[in-house]
Amino acid sequence: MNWLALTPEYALIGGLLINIVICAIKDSGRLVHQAFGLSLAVAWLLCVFDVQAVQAAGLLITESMRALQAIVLLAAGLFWYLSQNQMLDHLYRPSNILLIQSSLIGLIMLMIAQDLLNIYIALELMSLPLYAMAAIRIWDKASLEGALKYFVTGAMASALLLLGFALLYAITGSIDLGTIGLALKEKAGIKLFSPDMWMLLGGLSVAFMVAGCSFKLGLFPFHSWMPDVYQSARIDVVLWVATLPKIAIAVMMLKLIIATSSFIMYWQSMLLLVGLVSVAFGNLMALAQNNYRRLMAYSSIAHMGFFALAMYVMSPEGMAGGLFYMLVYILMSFITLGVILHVDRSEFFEIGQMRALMSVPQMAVVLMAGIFSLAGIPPFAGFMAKLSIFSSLIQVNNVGVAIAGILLSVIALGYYLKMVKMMYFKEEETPVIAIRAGRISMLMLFGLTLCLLYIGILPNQLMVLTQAVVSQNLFL
Amino acid sequence: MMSEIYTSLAGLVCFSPLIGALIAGFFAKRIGAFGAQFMTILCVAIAFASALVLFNYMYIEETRVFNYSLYTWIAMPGITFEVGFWLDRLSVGMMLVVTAVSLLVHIYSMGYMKGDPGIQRFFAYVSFFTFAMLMLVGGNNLLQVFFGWEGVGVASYLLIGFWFHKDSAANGAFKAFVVNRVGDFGFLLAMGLFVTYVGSLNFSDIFHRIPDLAAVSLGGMPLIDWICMLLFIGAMGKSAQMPLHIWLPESMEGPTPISALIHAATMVTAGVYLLVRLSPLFEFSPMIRSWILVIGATGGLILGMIAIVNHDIKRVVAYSTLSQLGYMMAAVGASAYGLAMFHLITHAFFKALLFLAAGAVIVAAHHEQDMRKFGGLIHSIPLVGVVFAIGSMSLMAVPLFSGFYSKDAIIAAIGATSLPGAHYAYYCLLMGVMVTSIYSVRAFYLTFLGQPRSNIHIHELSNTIKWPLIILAIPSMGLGYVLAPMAGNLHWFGEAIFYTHQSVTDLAGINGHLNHPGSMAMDAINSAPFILMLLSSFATYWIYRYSWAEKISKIFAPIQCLLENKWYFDWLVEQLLVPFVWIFSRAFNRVGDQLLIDQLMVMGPAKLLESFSLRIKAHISGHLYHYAILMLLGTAVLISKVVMI
Amino acid sequence: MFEVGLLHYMALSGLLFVMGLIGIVLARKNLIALLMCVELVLLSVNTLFISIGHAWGDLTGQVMVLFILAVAAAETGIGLAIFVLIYRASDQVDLEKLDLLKG
Amino acid sequence: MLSICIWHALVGALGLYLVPKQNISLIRLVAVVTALFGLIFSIYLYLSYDQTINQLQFIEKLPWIGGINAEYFLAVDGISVSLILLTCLTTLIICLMGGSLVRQNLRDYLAIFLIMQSMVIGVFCAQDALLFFLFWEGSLIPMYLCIGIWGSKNRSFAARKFFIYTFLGSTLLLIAVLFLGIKAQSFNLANIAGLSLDLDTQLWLFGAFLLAFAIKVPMFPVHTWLPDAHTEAPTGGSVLLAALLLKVGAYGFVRFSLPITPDASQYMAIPMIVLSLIAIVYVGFIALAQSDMKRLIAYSSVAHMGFVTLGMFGIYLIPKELAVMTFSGAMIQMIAHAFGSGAMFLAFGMMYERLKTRNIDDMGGVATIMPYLASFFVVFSMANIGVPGTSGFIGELLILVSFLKHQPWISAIAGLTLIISASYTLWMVRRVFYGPVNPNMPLAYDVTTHETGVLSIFVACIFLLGLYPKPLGDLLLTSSETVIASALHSKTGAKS
Repeated sequence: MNWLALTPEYALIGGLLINIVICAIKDSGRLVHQAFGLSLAVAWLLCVFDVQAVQAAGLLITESMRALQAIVLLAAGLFWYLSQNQMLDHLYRPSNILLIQSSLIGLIMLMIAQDLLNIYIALELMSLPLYAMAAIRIWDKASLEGALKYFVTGAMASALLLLGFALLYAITGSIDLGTIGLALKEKAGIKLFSPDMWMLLGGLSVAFMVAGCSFKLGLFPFHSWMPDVYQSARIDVVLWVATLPKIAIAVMMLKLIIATSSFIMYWQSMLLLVGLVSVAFGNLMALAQNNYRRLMAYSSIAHMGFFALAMYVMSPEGMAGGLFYMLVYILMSFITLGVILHVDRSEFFEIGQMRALMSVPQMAVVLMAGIFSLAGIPPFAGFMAKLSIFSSLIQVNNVGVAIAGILLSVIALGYYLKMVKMMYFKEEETPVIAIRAGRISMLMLFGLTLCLLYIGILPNQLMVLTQAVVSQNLFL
Repeated sequence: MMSEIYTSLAGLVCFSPLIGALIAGFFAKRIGAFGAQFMTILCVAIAFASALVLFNYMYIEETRVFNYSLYTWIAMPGITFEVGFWLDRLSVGMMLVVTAVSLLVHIYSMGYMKGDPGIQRFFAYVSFFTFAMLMLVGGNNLLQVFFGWEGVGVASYLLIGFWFHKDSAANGAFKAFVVNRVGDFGFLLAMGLFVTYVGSLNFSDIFHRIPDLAAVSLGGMPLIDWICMLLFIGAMGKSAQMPLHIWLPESMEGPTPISALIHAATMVTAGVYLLVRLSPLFEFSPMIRSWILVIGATGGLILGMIAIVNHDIKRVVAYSTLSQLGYMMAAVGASAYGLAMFHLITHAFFKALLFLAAGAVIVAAHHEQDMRKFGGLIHSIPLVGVVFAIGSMSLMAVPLFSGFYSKDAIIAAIGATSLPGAHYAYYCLLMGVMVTSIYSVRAFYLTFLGQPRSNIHIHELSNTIKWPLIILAIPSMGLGYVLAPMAGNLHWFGEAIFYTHQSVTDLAGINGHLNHPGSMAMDAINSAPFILMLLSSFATYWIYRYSWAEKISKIFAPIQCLLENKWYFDWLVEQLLVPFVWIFSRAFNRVGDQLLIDQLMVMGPAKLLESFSLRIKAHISGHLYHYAILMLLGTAVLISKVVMI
Repeated sequence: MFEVGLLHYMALSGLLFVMGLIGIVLARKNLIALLMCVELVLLSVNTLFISIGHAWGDLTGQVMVLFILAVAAAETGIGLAIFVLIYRASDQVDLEKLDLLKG
Repeated sequence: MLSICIWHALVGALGLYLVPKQNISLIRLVAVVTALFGLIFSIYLYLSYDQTINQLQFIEKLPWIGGINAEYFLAVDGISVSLILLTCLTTLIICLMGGSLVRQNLRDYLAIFLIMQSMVIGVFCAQDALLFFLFWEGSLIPMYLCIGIWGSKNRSFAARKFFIYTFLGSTLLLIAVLFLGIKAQSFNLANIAGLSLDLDTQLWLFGAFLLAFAIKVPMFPVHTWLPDAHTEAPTGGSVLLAALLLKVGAYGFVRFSLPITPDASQYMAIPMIVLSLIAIVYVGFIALAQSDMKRLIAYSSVAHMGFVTLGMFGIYLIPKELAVMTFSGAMIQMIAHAFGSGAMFLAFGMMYERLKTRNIDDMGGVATIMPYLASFFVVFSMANIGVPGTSGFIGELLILVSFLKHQPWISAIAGLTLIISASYTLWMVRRVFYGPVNPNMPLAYDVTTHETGVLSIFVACIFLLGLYPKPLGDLLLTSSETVIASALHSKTGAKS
């Protein structure tokens, strides 16, 4: 096994270790922060330049996956800069940065993990620090309650996922996704069980895996934790939970679906159900919200419902469309939540008070672009994301689902336009809310909007990348 | 060589008033009131002169039609719409009449409108009207006639509503335009039939294709009847025939020169001119022609009677116009097109004279129009009295006056035709003669004779008002005598007017009469219309001389109230039609648009969704174990999916 | 003689799993019980892995169990930390009271 | 060539943002210069467009989205050239007028109109279905912001209703476009039109197109957004809405419904004609009952657009030759309606800026206070009524006249518009302009020379088109013939 292929991971782990030592000796947040930034930069460089394809020891590293990881690390760097005044706040000990670092490592590992054990370990390494991060504001009852809910439901979900893995291991006899795929094709595990028992266990494992994954994405039956955590946790933790873990979960789901592609009818029926119900539930519930962060949680439920519909298509183009959708969604939530990063006491930021954002006109324009993109209006990337999903849905000539999906997304317009109305059209007194907008972070958000417009008009390169990721993963 | 002269002359006739209108309209500030008046009168004078030159070309040498198309308006596959001239004796005659009357009205209104702030605007509108009328008369296809038709409607809308600060003027203008549009609706459908069946709107193509138009039938009725009916509806709108006449009395709100020019001489006769111009068509649909005859005749009688009880001098003259138009339409119905044109021309002059005289009376009495306040004005404005008398006598068809030749010829022609309804029409028109003389003598007596009923200080009239009266008085007296022989011979208009064999035989007798007008006047003594006219005029003179009017009106009280309400036509529109439309539109707006579509279909779902989501939100309790239960239920559903497949 | 086969073990671990989940749902009053039930759920998966590993006769099952135990320990650590913070912040552990975030 | 036509306005809009905010005159100058450049360029486009050949000209094709092989494919035919000319002219007029009617953040106001111009021209040039959709939806946001930010009292309700209404329509359009693009393996409109579809798919596709374009036209049952959008929009916004956005909907029918689903359009021709007739007569009655002047003008533009749809779907009921006449009549009506009601909204805007009220009962005798504005208004209402010699007449004549032989009932009912439109327009003119001066009206000065200049552009267009429509007729002729040929060519082999 060529251990040198894992250099980006070593850089991140090295960074973590150095930070642990700094925390132990000097306990200065700024130094930890800079070390974290440095390790990020090194990892990003390694990801981009020093790429060696490896398929061994439960790992599968391909160029396209490294490119995807490069994008994730770029996003982490953006997060690193945007949330610095939260992380370096004197209320919290510098060690909270370690939690973010470890979660990042788990995330990167999850994207290249190729066997059930690695997937489970990386998943838990990604999630456990987040349970702790959610509870970092120890004086705020609501934040603790949110963290508790996140923890308990998270534990249940990972147990369900684990049960799925166990049953998968039961019917195939191996935990490496490649061999699982082959074993399922030749039905190797028949000798242990009778054929229909074998099929039942397979179905059960798919059911449990869908349950586990849809918890992490926040799809309908398993979404309950999201609104509470979005509302109560520290704003940069919310930004982290809402963006990067989702791309890792998407890659994981991709691998699981490809591995267990002989149970395709189970995956499709479940994903369709969960997807459509989430879109409907997310959009419907968001109509009634007036807390900004809670509304963003429900809108992300709706968007993840769309991602589930994309995964339902099961064809390489469909899954690439799903991945593209996820990347665009992450870009959009970076904008919508990144803007709120600068509003202090944002737990209580109501839709009615959005007029206050007008005090910084650029921020209002950026947020409006993000909202229109979430709604799926053409010049922005949101439209291209929806387009890729609907075109893949129609390719498998499933026009009914496409029509249902797009009509449900019209409901979303209700609350998106309410937000733009509150910002731009209301004339009454503007509530005074302190907004600490750094010049460079405003520039970064502006860069994100331009990137949103660029993808909205010329989405070709990103689509090619996602197609490469899916095709290189099709090792079967 | 001749065609260049014709085109340039026709161009001059038609387009110089337009140039005058544009200059008076757009450069009003710079050239001032006098400049505007001068320019417009100069242009109309040029138009009149060139019409005169064209007239003598046409009448002396030419009998051929000169059809020249100026430019193609729009080209479609299979049909091209053009704008062009169609000069023959009929159109040049009309051009001459229009330009003559318009010139006189221009000069007259210099005096009449003196001191009015919007005088440039007035002159611009009048010359625009003249341009539109000349386009209508000179057009070589129905599209250009329609262009002139609507242009004239717009001009009358602007001019009736000239003193727009007056509510009555604004309502009158609106009513006139909408009623005209009802007529134009019919005209447009007729044009549609021509385009689809004949494939072109040019008169030359239409007249060639008449035989196969007669052959085709559409929905039971022969096509030619449909076309003639629709054209007649158009003519009814414009020439104020029976049901669509309600707008003419209100159009008296406009300044008097306008009533003279538009609502007596030119615009209202456009309908008659159209039917005469399309005489080859009407000759082949006797059924429609009998309808025209009946409607014209009833109009002639009934509308005339209203004038008997009316007190406003201008409205009396307006109702007399309505009844004379009925005569012209009846003549057209009896396919005596030449006589209709003859009456149209003579009527243009003596009716313009009557209006201008009435205008002079109104100016003299400081814009007072109610005849009950006049009386004995013959002493203060003798010239106007004499001129008014000439006009009335010509109107009443006193022999040797111009009205006599044209009106009695029409009555005789109608007596001679064999169309169904001809007898009814003949008797109506005879009664009409009686009614005409009653209201003319009444109007003359009330205004000029008898004791002055109120102490109006008579205002001295300027010569720009006096001279047009005198100039107009001459043709009112002499024109009939001069033109009678020409109107007599059927082929005098060349092939502009077409007579079937049947109508030629009917009309032969009357034309014989007209050829020597002198003897016609002599032996008119023992003709019925003359006797009726004499009797009724003396009777009215005696009634008003010994002021029995009140007693008589009490005897005929029901007829009096019937006439006062103008045969309930206005009542029919005001109380029935307008409220009905109002209820309809309010219902559509309230129920149809706002309630049904807007609230129910559009806002309904939005409100439903919002209330539904609020109800669900209340159910989310936030307890951890409820979340756990939800997750378990979700997993159970997923497992059931596995078991079922 | 009655032979205890793989299916019996799978049934046992399934039963344990379901009992754990029901425990989480029913733990209205006491948070500690909640944490114990989470632990129970993870352990039931361990038994499943062991029995399957034995059935297939290879060690991957047991390797998985080792890692699961380690992760379960970490999880309980975080769970207890959150529990202690809640107790310190609102000095009661009644789940019914913990419903600040709703709607 | 066409790309310059589309993107010059966007560049102008961005250029606006380089100008400092306070310098009002420079902002107006930049906007007017951009719009002028656009107009000159479109005139050059018109002159170099060859009217004899009937294929697409000035073709530009670049790869755009590889996955579903959508291309950046621009091309133009007679109908699009005429509409591009119209767009550039209207935007120039709006930019000229923009300055005086809006007080706060004028720069964004003018930038929005330039962006709208590029989107609308994009719609008229796009020959790729997806690119068409991108431009079609792109014009949604600027209009929404324009109504929402600069509108009058309950502008947010009207803006939101406008947005959701049009967006709902375009969702099904997106599905239909994707379905066709994937089925034909390319989004090129010519390939899509070449697809042979059976009647049922054609019917549901037609349904999807119908929903999207009917909302935008607007046709009868889905027109309730227009009066609200118009009453709340600022002057420039409602001129643009009336002059351009309604044409985008009708243009959609020409590019999508007729060539791609000919059998379904034929099947649905009668219901569509009945809907347009309802729009003409029923909406006419509603206009009569309005007390808000701007709402009345909005309803009148719904009635006039009813003629466009009548002309477009009439081609199935009459022989070929008359069909070309109806169709080009509909196209001319589209352009003439832009002049008529666009001008009326502009004149109303000027009046609203002085009298600050829309309610007809608060107004009366305005002609005595503002004679010049009153005379302009009378000219525009004559154009709206369709008096011969003005632009409004040509379209109505060509459409009304061609049904008489085969479907006389259509012309009879549609002909009623002569009476109805005359009555509600002139009844409004009578109540507002004529009659004694209404005492509680504020003292107002008449139209300034700048405003008269702008209004007289409209007057010139109205009379130029009204007296000599031949150039426009020839421009539209060949492309109308091609559209009709593709519309009448049945795809399912059934007797067309």
